[in-house]
Amino acid sequence: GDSASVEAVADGKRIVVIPKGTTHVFWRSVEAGARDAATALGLEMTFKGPLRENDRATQKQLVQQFIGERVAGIALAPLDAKALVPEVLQAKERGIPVVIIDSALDGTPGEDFASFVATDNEKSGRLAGEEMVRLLGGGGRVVVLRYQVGSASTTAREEGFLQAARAGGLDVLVDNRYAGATIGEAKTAALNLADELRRADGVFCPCEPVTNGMVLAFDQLGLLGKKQLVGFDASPPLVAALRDGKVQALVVQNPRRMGRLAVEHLKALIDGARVDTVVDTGCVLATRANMDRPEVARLLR
Amino acid sequence: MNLAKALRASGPLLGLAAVWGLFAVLAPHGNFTSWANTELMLLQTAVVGTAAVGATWIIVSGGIDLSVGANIALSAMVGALVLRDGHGFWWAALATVCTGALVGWLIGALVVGALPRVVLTVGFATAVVWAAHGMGSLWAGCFALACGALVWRWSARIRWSLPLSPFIVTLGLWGALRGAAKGLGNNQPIYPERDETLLSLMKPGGSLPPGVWVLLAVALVASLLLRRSVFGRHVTALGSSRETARLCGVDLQRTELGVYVLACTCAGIAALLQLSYLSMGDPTTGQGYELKAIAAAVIGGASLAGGEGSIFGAVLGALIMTVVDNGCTKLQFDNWVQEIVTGGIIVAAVALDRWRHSREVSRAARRVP
Amino acid sequence: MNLAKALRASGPLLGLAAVWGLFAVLAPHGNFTSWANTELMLLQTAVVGTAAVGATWIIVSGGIDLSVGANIALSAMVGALVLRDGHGFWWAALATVCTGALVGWLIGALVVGALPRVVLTVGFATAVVWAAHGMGSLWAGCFALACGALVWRWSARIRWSLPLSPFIVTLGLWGALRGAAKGLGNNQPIYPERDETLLSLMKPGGSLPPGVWVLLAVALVASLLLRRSVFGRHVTALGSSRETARLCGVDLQRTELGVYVLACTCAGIAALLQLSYLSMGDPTTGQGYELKAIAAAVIGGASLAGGEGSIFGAVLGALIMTVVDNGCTKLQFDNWVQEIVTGGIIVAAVALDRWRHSREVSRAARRVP
Amino acid sequence: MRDEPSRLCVRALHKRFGATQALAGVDLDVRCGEVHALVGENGAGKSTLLKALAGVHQPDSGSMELDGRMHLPDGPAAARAAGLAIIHQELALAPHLTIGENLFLGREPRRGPFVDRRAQRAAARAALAKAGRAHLDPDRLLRSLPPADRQLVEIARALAHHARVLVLDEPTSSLTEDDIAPLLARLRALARTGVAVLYVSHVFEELFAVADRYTVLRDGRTVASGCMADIDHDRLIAAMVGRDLEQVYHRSPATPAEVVLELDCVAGVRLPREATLSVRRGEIVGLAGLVGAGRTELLRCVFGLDEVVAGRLRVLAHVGGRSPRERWRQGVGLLSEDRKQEGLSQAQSLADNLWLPVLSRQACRGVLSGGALARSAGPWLERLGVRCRGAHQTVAELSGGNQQKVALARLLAAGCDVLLLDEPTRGIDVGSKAEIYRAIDELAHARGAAVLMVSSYLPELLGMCDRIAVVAQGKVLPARPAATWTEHTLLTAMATGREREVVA
Ligand SMILES: Nc1ncnc2c1ncn2[C@@H]1O[C@H](COP(=O)(O)OP(=O)(O)OP(=O)(O)O)[C@@H](O)[C@H]1O
Ligand SMILES: Nc1ncnc2c1ncn2[C@@H]1O[C@H](COP(=O)(O)OP(=O)(O)OP(=O)(O)O)[C@@H](O)[C@H]1O
Ligand SMILES: [Mg+2]
Ligand SMILES: [Mg+2]
Repeated sequence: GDSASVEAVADGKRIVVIPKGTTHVFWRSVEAGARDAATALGLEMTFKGPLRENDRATQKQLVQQFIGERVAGIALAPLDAKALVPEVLQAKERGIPVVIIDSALDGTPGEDFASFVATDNEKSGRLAGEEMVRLLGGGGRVVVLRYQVGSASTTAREEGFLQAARAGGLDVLVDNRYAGATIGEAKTAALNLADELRRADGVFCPCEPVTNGMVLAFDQLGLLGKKQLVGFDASPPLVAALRDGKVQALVVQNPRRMGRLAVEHLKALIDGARVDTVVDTGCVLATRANMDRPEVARLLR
Repeated sequence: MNLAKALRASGPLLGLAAVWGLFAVLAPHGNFTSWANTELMLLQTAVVGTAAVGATWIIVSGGIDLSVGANIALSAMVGALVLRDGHGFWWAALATVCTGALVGWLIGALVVGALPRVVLTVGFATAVVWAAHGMGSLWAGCFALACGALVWRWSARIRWSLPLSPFIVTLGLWGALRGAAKGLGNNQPIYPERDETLLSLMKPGGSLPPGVWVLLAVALVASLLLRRSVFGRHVTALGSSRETARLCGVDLQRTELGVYVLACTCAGIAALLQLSYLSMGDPTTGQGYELKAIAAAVIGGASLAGGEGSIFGAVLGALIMTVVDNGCTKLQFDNWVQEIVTGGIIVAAVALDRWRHSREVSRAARRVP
Repeated sequence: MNLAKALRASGPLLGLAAVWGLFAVLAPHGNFTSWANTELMLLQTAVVGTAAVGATWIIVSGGIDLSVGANIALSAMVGALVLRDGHGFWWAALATVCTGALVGWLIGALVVGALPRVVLTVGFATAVVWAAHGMGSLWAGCFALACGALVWRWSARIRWSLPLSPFIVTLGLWGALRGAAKGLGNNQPIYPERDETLLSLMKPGGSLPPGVWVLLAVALVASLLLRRSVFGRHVTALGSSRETARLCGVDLQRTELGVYVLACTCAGIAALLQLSYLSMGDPTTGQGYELKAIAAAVIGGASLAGGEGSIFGAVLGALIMTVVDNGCTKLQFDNWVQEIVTGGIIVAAVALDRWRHSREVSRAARRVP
Repeated sequence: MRDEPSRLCVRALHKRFGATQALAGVDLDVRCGEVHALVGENGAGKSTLLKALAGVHQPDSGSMELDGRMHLPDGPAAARAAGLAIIHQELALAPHLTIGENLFLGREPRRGPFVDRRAQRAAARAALAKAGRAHLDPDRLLRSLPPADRQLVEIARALAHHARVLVLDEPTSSLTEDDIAPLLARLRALARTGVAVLYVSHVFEELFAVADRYTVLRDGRTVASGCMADIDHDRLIAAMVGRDLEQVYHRSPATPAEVVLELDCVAGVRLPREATLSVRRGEIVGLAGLVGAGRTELLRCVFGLDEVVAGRLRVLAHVGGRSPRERWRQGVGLLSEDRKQEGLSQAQSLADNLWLPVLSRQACRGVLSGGALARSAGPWLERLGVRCRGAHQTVAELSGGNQQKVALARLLAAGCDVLLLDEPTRGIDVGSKAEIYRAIDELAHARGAAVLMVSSYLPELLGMCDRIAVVAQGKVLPARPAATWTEHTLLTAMATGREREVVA
């Protein structure tokens, strides 16, 4: 209620978590982790992303507004490495601790902002690439269906994958197509690549909607299980697909941990303690073989 | 006379042939012309094509609908919800199409000026859904629908009317319906159980997928209604000159409401196809479909001033855009090149049509002594 | 008479007061009413507000521009490119605004029917850029501009004209310009060096940020021009009755071309503000701004039928939308609730305006004996 | 006749629109200082000729000379620069601009890039005064004006031009006597200063009052020209129509039956204020009144287009206010005075327009066919002599008078029992008028329809109606048999709004 929020502000207990968007499963898990931690630590948490996915301008507006409201701390998944720098510096000036999550921001963690809690995207891309090399036995043709123009984290994954794939001797058939923001667009983009997909031996998708769209397209083209498909992130249909052998591997991040750590860091910073400046929340390669192991199964839920 | 008419109707067909021929020549090795690829393109046209049929009706009536993308997302979410709750394909299909039609009623009622009645009805129905949502989404929805209908009937005595421009109404709903779609799924897609009937709608197979037949059937019925029924002629008159239609005893309110319900029923059917295409309800789907549907209608010969438009032209217009997307991929153009080419082709298609139109008129002039 | 006029102009102001008051009451503790927050809201209105000024001109002339979002993205990318190449703020600002104006010329030329000349000119200029891009982007651009201008002049003898509807032209450019923006940055944002002048434009500080002053200045000049200049009156006549304007000897082509150039210059200025706001060129920015700008103009009292519109009304309309966004965040609404509320408020604001209008008319009618 | 030099000289002008040959060899001489009447049937090509002069249309062949120099304007601006001012048949005004701005659109007094508003306002006042509307505020928005004032604004625009040639295409079609007489005087005065005036009208009284010479067009050709003094009414008509016209007004004996339209103290939102009137089957009742008296509003109230706020209204057996839709079903039809906006759907075909009110009757098991609609529309168009290529032609391509006939044909085709006619012969030529009068007469007196007819042309009312009622300031005075009225008593009643003085 209202009076509670006043007190929270007065006590320096209100923190905000600003994701890149709100409609992907990934951010849902970040929110869940953050909320658990906030409840445990007695903080009041607001979770608010830009209205339109991938809109730098509205994300900046949000950050500015929360700085204006003098919240006690901000956890931010920046849509852009540079665009949000001024806001983060402004928060620092006002004495509001900022924890950057998920994607990098220009500047030095520990100096320009308090800490950086994220998956190492390039590394996770390489992980996927190495798995693909393994699946294809060191030779073959692959297709990369990119996510969206200008999205830094997925670009890093795509580059990581390409590096590892080329190093492993794979042929890259297509790497200049972008899927678009939604599953529907991804499916259509994938279907338009039908011939390339048929010629390819393996396919990489850098995030959940693309992977989901690719599974749907494979289903339609009758390619499910015939090609090696390495995707990213977990959602119920993808986990089912992994179990059925329709997807060979999923690189799964640890969004709950990311959210939890972000909030714990903020609490520590509000209390004046010190925190690790860079934390890799890690990622795991989930396959049919290991998906029931508790440490993997936890991430797939 | 009939030859001239046929020629005029064939405008978009010529455009399609031109674009298709171009890509067939440029991409000879990408089996662009294969049956499998053709089938794929038809399949990918089904959703936007069906929406474009509705858009054409609205444009002929002199209106516009900017909310069709959001409407598709919302209707598909409702269908996915009903499916997830285990009511089976037919209930889900009904719910999807009905949601589309309901949105049409909402737009139409706001456009004709029944704002107070709409606020009452929607407010009441929302409250009922809220109170009754323990019954399960389908039954709560049906119950709310019944109660809403009662309130709507009862409130007919409220005579205060405030007509709004459809551009504004649907611009508002463009955001609001998408918000509702996101809220319905709690910001997440809804993943129903796998349903074979649903999936088979949009699955390419031996012959044409059922989704394409649905598109053709919708287009045929809509076209017949528009040209041959009294309602259709009234809609054309409305778009051609509102004042004249009123003087001639066309019931403007009922006709306009009818147009939006009918057109948004098409959007509901498109939503069903989209649900089948994605096999899930995605609240972010269909962004930009509103402009695609309008572009298809206009490429097909509709005039945004109202009174003019061809249903099959609109379907061909939608197909042209699919062909461009597909062909650009076959040619391995970069995405940005594809966007430029698509934009150029929209302008070129319309320019071609206008040019043919003007030529035809001057030729007709020369033919007569 | 003047009182009635003032009342009519104050419509959007009343709407703004209503929305602002609502949030001030609902969110008493979120320092919604503080000066810092007000400044923030003004700042966040600057981009869309400036674009809405241009949109109002176009709507008054009876046209529409669906490409303003893409135009902002493209112009900001050009500015970022020039800045990155080290030409400093002023060249970058000039390049940004000029790109906007050039897009306006493109739209206007296509609308008035100079398609063949446009194809020639743009084709030639593109070829020049291609050949000369070793000179560095700025000089290559200037060179291409000069060559393009020559071709345009020279091709004036091509009399073949094919007018197109602005809806279609800008729908095509909606995709094409965004594609160009993406291509310009090779699918990535352009990050120029940090430039203090640029950043200071949109930095909240002691008094109002310069960006807000820019908006006010643009609005003032545009409003004066629209109401008081011969050109502005011709634009209104064009939107009010095209046939009349033609019969009275208004040069339709020049006026229409002028409107689009002028309005898109506003879009160019908006792009400069957006460039300053983001401190980089983002090819995906500005999505949906076209509809926001139109909504702002309509909330501000413009009629999409043409002939009517208020520049300051449009700015207030843009401000209303910012206030809603800001207030919803203060109230900790979910995104989806915010989308529904925003949509509802667009409809409500226009409904309020129409209602006030109709009341005023009927009051005036009663006054006459 | 004075032998003034020829100012405007047209030779063998041809113009074709699609399949229609609108002008097929027009010759015309207009001298300095004369008022020249241009007459012809509907669709004879008068407006087209004027539009060619004004640079709106480019002629296909032939020559035009102005003061001995080639006159080939490539647009309206060029024609105006050459010293030609025109008033178009369909008004050309911008509703969102003020009166002053409309008057000077395209040639505003400037101060740099800005409009010199003070100068414009002053000039506008002067121009309005010339047209007899000195009391209109130049800053008023044009859309708030009633049709008559709009037409006068258009006239004022032409008068303010200081043109060498002034061209008027049916300038008086929405004006009443009060405004017409001063206008004609003004035209005579202008001519005396050396301006050449070309005047198009279907009202012969005006032509004989104002014109020096005439030219007759038939089927796009000049068929006669000469001095007005050398010709009379009947010979002019004969030249126009190509045959003799025995009688303009038809009036068979009336046998009024039961009352089918009854108004009892009906009031609308603004006008009428108090309307009591009854119309019987088999009679024609006329409504006379000044512009703005509320005749149009009265008909609109009856038809359900405007709201009735007080009083009782009975049509046939139906009581109370109803919608246009129900009125058509009850067998009531309205002909609007504003055919461009409201009367006809310009972009649709003649058949579509004709059948719109009764479409469902044309449907065969709910299915309509375009061909059948056009076929069944043919006879109705023929009956009123509409000059067109066929029922599939779009309305916008027809001449003004022929459009009016289509609107009338609609009422006949719908088989209405009660006809509400608002200025039924506006813009219709003399020959066609006779046919229309005969059609109305037959409908009322032979087939037993009730006709309520509004007209600003008093001879028409006196010639056609069985009874006439005067509307003044929203009130309807009791209707009296037409034979008891004269033009003079009607005018007095219209102006004073009192009946007693008329009787006295
Ligand atoms: N834009 C057009 N397109 C096609 N036909 C046209 C056009 N304008 C005029 N016409 C045709 O040209 C002929 C002459 O028309 P015009 O308007 O000059 O007649 P008019 O003498 O002015 O008749 P009225 O007395 O009814 O005004 C008519 O048959 C008309 O149908
Ligand atoms: N002073 C006014 N302000 C606004 N609208 C007006 C005014 N006077 C008339 N009108 C509108 O103009 C239209 C026609 O007006 P007009 O003066 O011709 O009325 P009328 O007397 O009914 O017609 P008629 O010319 O047949 O007598 C009507 O719709 C009326 O509402
Ligand atoms: Mg005429
Ligand atoms: Mg009248």
